[in-house]
Amino acid sequence: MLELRNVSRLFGGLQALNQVNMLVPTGKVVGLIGPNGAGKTTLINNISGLDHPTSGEILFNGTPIHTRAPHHIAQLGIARTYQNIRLFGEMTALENLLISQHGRGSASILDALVFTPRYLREERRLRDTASGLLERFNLTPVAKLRAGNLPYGDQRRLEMARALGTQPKLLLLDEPTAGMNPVETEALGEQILRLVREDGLTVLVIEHDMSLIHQVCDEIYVLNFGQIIAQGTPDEIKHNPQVIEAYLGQDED
Amino acid sequence: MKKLLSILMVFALLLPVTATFGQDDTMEQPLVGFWEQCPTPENLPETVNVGAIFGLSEAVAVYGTAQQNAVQLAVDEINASHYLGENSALVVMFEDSAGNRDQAIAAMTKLVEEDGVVAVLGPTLSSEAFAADPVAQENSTVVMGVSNTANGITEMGDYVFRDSLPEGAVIPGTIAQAAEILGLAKVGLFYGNDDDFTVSGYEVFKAALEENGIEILSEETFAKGDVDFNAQLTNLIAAEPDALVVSALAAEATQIILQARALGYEGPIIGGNGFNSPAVLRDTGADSEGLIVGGAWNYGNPNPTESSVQFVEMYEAAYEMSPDQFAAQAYTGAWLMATAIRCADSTDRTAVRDSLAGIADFDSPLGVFSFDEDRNPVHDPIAQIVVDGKFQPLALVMGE
Amino acid sequence: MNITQQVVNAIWLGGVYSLFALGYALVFSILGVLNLAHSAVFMWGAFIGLVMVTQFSFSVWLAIPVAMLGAGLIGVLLDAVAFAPLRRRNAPRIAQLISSIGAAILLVNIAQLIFGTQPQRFPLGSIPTDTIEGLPFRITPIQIIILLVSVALMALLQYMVIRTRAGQAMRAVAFNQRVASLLGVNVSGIFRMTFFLAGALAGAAGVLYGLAYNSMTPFMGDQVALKGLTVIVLGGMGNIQGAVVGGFVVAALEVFSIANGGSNYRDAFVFTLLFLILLFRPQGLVGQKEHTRA
Amino acid sequence: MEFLRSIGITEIVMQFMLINAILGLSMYLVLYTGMFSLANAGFMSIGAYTGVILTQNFNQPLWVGLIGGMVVAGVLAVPIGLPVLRLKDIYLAIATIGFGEVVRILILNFDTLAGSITGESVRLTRGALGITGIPKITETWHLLAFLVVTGFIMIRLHRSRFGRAMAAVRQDEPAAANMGINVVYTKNMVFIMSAVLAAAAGVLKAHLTRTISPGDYGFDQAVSILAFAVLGGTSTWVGPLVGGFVLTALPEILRDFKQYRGIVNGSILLLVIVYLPGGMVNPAGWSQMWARLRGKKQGDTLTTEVS
Amino acid sequence: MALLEVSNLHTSYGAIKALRGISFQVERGQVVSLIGANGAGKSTTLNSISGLLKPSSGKVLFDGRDITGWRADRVTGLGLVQVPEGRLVIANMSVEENLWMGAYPRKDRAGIQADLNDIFARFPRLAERRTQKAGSLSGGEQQMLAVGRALMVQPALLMLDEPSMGLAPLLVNEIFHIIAEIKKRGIPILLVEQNARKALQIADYGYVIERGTIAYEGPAEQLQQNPKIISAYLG
Repeated sequence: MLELRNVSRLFGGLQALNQVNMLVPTGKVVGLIGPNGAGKTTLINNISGLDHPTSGEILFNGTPIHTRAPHHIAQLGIARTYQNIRLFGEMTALENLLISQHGRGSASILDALVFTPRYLREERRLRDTASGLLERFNLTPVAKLRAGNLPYGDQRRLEMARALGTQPKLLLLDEPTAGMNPVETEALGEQILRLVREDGLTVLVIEHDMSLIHQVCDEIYVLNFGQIIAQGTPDEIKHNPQVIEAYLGQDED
Repeated sequence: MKKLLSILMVFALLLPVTATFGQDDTMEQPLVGFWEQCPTPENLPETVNVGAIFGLSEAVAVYGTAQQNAVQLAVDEINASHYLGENSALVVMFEDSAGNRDQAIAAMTKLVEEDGVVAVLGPTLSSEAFAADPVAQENSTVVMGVSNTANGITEMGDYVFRDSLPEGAVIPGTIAQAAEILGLAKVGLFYGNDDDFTVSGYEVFKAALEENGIEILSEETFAKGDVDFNAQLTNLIAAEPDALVVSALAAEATQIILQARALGYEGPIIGGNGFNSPAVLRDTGADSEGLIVGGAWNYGNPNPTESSVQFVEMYEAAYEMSPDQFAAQAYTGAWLMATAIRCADSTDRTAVRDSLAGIADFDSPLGVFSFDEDRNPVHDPIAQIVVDGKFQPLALVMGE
Repeated sequence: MNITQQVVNAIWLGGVYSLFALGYALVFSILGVLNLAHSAVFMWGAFIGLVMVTQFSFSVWLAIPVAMLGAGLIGVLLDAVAFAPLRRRNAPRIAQLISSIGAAILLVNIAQLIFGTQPQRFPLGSIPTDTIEGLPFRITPIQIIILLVSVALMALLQYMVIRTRAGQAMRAVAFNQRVASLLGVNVSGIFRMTFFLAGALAGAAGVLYGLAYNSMTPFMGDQVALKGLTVIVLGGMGNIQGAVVGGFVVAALEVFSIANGGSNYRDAFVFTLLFLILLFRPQGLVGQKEHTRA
Repeated sequence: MEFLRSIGITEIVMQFMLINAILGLSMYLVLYTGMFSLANAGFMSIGAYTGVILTQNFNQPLWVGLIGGMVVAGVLAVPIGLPVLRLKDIYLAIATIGFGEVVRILILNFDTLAGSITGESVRLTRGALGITGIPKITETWHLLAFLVVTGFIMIRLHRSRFGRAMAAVRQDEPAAANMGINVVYTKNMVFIMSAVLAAAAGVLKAHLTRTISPGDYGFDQAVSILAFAVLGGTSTWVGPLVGGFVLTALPEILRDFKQYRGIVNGSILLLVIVYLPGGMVNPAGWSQMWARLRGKKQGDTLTTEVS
Repeated sequence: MALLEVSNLHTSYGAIKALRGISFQVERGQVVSLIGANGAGKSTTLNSISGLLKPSSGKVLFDGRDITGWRADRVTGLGLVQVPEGRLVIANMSVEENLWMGAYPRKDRAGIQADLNDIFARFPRLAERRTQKAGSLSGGEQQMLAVGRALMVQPALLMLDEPSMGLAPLLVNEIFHIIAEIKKRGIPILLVEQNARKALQIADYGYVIERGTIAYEGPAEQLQQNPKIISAYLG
């Protein structure tokens, strides 16, 4: 579904990404791990269009997207979450979900001005989808609350719901378990697996929490200093000496 | 103690007022006014309200406060001498326009439509007049500009007057005289290009220079509020002009003179109304030597009229500073207005208009004053040159 | 003579702009806010200096430090009234910008009430004004003094910020207020100090400016306010050396656009440059682009 | 009505209030989308000059001038907005101040510039002298109608997909982009709408004050427009409306204070910004201030930001 | 008398009550861990002690002195030093300048120089990079620098806020080594950690915060055995 070919990104003299090749097959969960500053978030930014590669290609279902604007990429079906939650904090949970469907609407300002049937139909549809998402993520009771005031757990779930609101085919998760305890982490893992099974999504996840990685990933890429240093199944990676040295360390527990 | 102090303060403030009252009976008849031409009015109400719109705050207040001072001076004099009759007093309602067009319109509307004034003096700036005067015209109320010099002011209607000579009435004479005495052949022209006053001055200068066959070597511009003119002056001076011709307001004029001299320029500098301020002469000191000024009135005029001398004395006594042209025109404006009301013996706006339009040969600090048929002022402008730190009539120097 | 003189004109005008912009840049570098009341403090500095000379018969050289002190205190007051309450509330930077405009209106109007609107001047003879003889160009002593003072103040400020303990604390505060306070820095104190320094710099600039052009009104700050903005953008917002460089660049641009017959478009050139710098080199002329790794 | 007149709010003042409310709304649009643009005064001048040239030099009726001014400003907003709106925060503010100054200087020199290009003497903007003798054809009902329509558009905007996108762009641009919102389009569209609104106010006002000159649209005007919006409050579109009303009426109501007017004006600006976060139309702000005035300590004042 | 004694602390953000009566203490020479879910109030507790936040009620006693509501810089001046979450070294200062900045409350130049050398000896990676800008360091090095900077104050009590947050597993281990070493030197530590397992391994005593109050407390070994804590936090 997603393919990176020799993707490099230079910031001034800094090689943030160096000839990265990667394949995310449809219906799979791919993990991306690596030390801080290895370039993981840069990679996600490049895929989602917030940043563009200096060289190389990114293909989504065969279409090159590495020069596309982020909204375009979102409309093609790539959604993401962020390392630090980035909800629209001044809006309600419901409004956040309405916005997420922006790319799925087509009514113009003029439609809204004169209440065309198209506008009315579309608004109804967006609201229905939003309430469905609220329901699904147990957020219905907080639908009318400001997203910024929600408890941390609700914010995390809302962010995930918002990403799904764009009706993506590929979901990019950037450290989704940050700030979660092991119990919450496991629940999240199950949710991810459900998304893949039930909604047919493909997932690329950045994570430090190895338990989640083991729980959900079919395949793992390890990034260090902007380069892929290893690739394989969770078990292969766990025992890869290079990965242990650069990232995992000796397990002391 | 505090109480005592405040009582003393009040007393001190009242002193000048009571002093004027005390002199009431013995007060000499002012030199200005149609004492003979028109009889003492009998039909005027106790208070005759006249409005005045001046810029009393923001940067324009430099002119506006001088105008307010001068008008107040005239009003005190008019009332003390019972110019409008034993039982009638002239009351001027001052409004601040802050140099802002919207506020000038609002003030004019308030005065004319709400307060029902007989007539209005002002507003200070021509740009305000273009916006506010039509309000007076629509209400058939006299408005008299006392500092509007732009073209087309009185074309706004038959109720619009002014007693301020437009640049077109001052500058050509100055240039012609200067050209003759100094034998000007080529000059540098310098003006502020973002202000209507300085731009209209520039246009008149340019026309006058062409009329007299004087070559303009180079033109430079500055912006309102500039303080550094070295770069432009360096350019102008480098062309070696016979004279620098400058259209600027007083603040910039001072700097231009000082900086031109500091750059080594020793030739004459010719300016319009903007240079015509006691502050310019005072602040430039010896550097003002050779400054040629055309204006409607000048503090340093060596041959002033009697009423002008008296006006200067009174103004200096009251405000501890010397009046400038704006003050003289405002003072004259107040007297003209009072005279129109006296001669009409009515507060009817149209009667006042007709009476004002008929004023001719009025002896004022500005000289012998009349209105032409377009309600513009007619009196002799002055063209002077600074010699030995003093203004001398340009014509006199020419005679030598 | 012409070109040399224009170069001298540009250097001199650059000195004036730099001197004004120093305090502007200082506040921006530490607080990240634009203090649009800086020009009002500058004006107050000039008037304090004037009052010292005319009312208390101080010599000009004594009046300058007094004006710096006075303007510095006004700066501190400004912080307390217009900035500190907003900082405490974490208000957006726009709010602080607007409150600084409000403070500027207030300061100018109070000055109007006290000093009137007539231009005021230092008594003749306060400073030597005769041009210096024997040079291939014209320059007056006060022009040289302003140049020297602005360069000296810049050097002093730069030394202070880089080398001294207080300067380090200022930089720490500029980076992150929370971290600085955890390091033992009295953040509010640093803010007050910054405003004091910026005010004092504005005060010095005000008096010297007043001496140079010898015409002071409550509105004297208006003209330099927008120019000062251009200067600090060119220098890279909040870059102290940049402010000085920017001052000279703006002055050079002005002078040479005039020298080449473009006095009508002088300001258009300046603001177009401002535009281009913002679009293509937002870090300013001397600044270096900082890269943050993801 | 009588009462309003007695405190100095005459019809002309009310007309200014309506115009400034429109200007406040034009500022509101950009602020609501998170753009700190001070270009409105510049667009106001572009609108005013275009409109007046159409009505005066080409004898067109007011509505043609109005639409002409709006169209020209809207079209010019595109090449300005595209590069400039990449800037944020104070940088955008400064760039747009620069834009305003450049517009002012170009209008100032328009005639000489056009003259030197065409080789004929051009007298269109008349430089610093400004255009005078513009017929006063703007009526109160024009302004009221315009404001009602604008208000309706504001309400509908907030209920539309585009209005939600505006809010999203303000709060988090990258996140909005990742939601499929075309950030560049949204920002530029709003910038154009804001320019069009400012231009309309410019045309309407020019036909009320009878005279315009480049100096009317400088930095001071830009700051005033900003003040209308911020003082009124930008949490709803009603705020800038009220801000425009109050700030216009205030100097007239305060006429009797004479030379203290400036001080009162400055103080009010300062007090509202400092003590009424969110502006005058913001109930939460008032209740907070009320609580503080009653001396109820909330006990949770934060020394620094909470991130 | 305990070194740090917090009693019945309440703190709110506007209408949201973040702390609802937190009480705990840190004895001299002890490492105490505060664990809990995100949003439970761990960081708020630290910030309320260090002065970044003002508690609405309750008391903080440090070394017997009431420091409730003190400004952060004065608290630091007492030697109660917090290393904030997210490391936050001063990016545009060099490593050495950052360390000097750490010694800001101190006036003894010689002593500072000696401690600086000591830090460089202990963290050779920092010594290698002493003139580099702190912003160019890797995440782990930045955390090292943040801790080193705090040590420059000669802290009487070190408060670490989520030192392992967002770090790769390898670095998490390294950071805990450093904490262990500081503990060995006898500097008391109040540790707020997401990684409950490691936090309790290193601690003498532990507290569990849930929704702004202390839900459990006890010696670290005991907590590690508590089935409820195991199921909720240790997984």
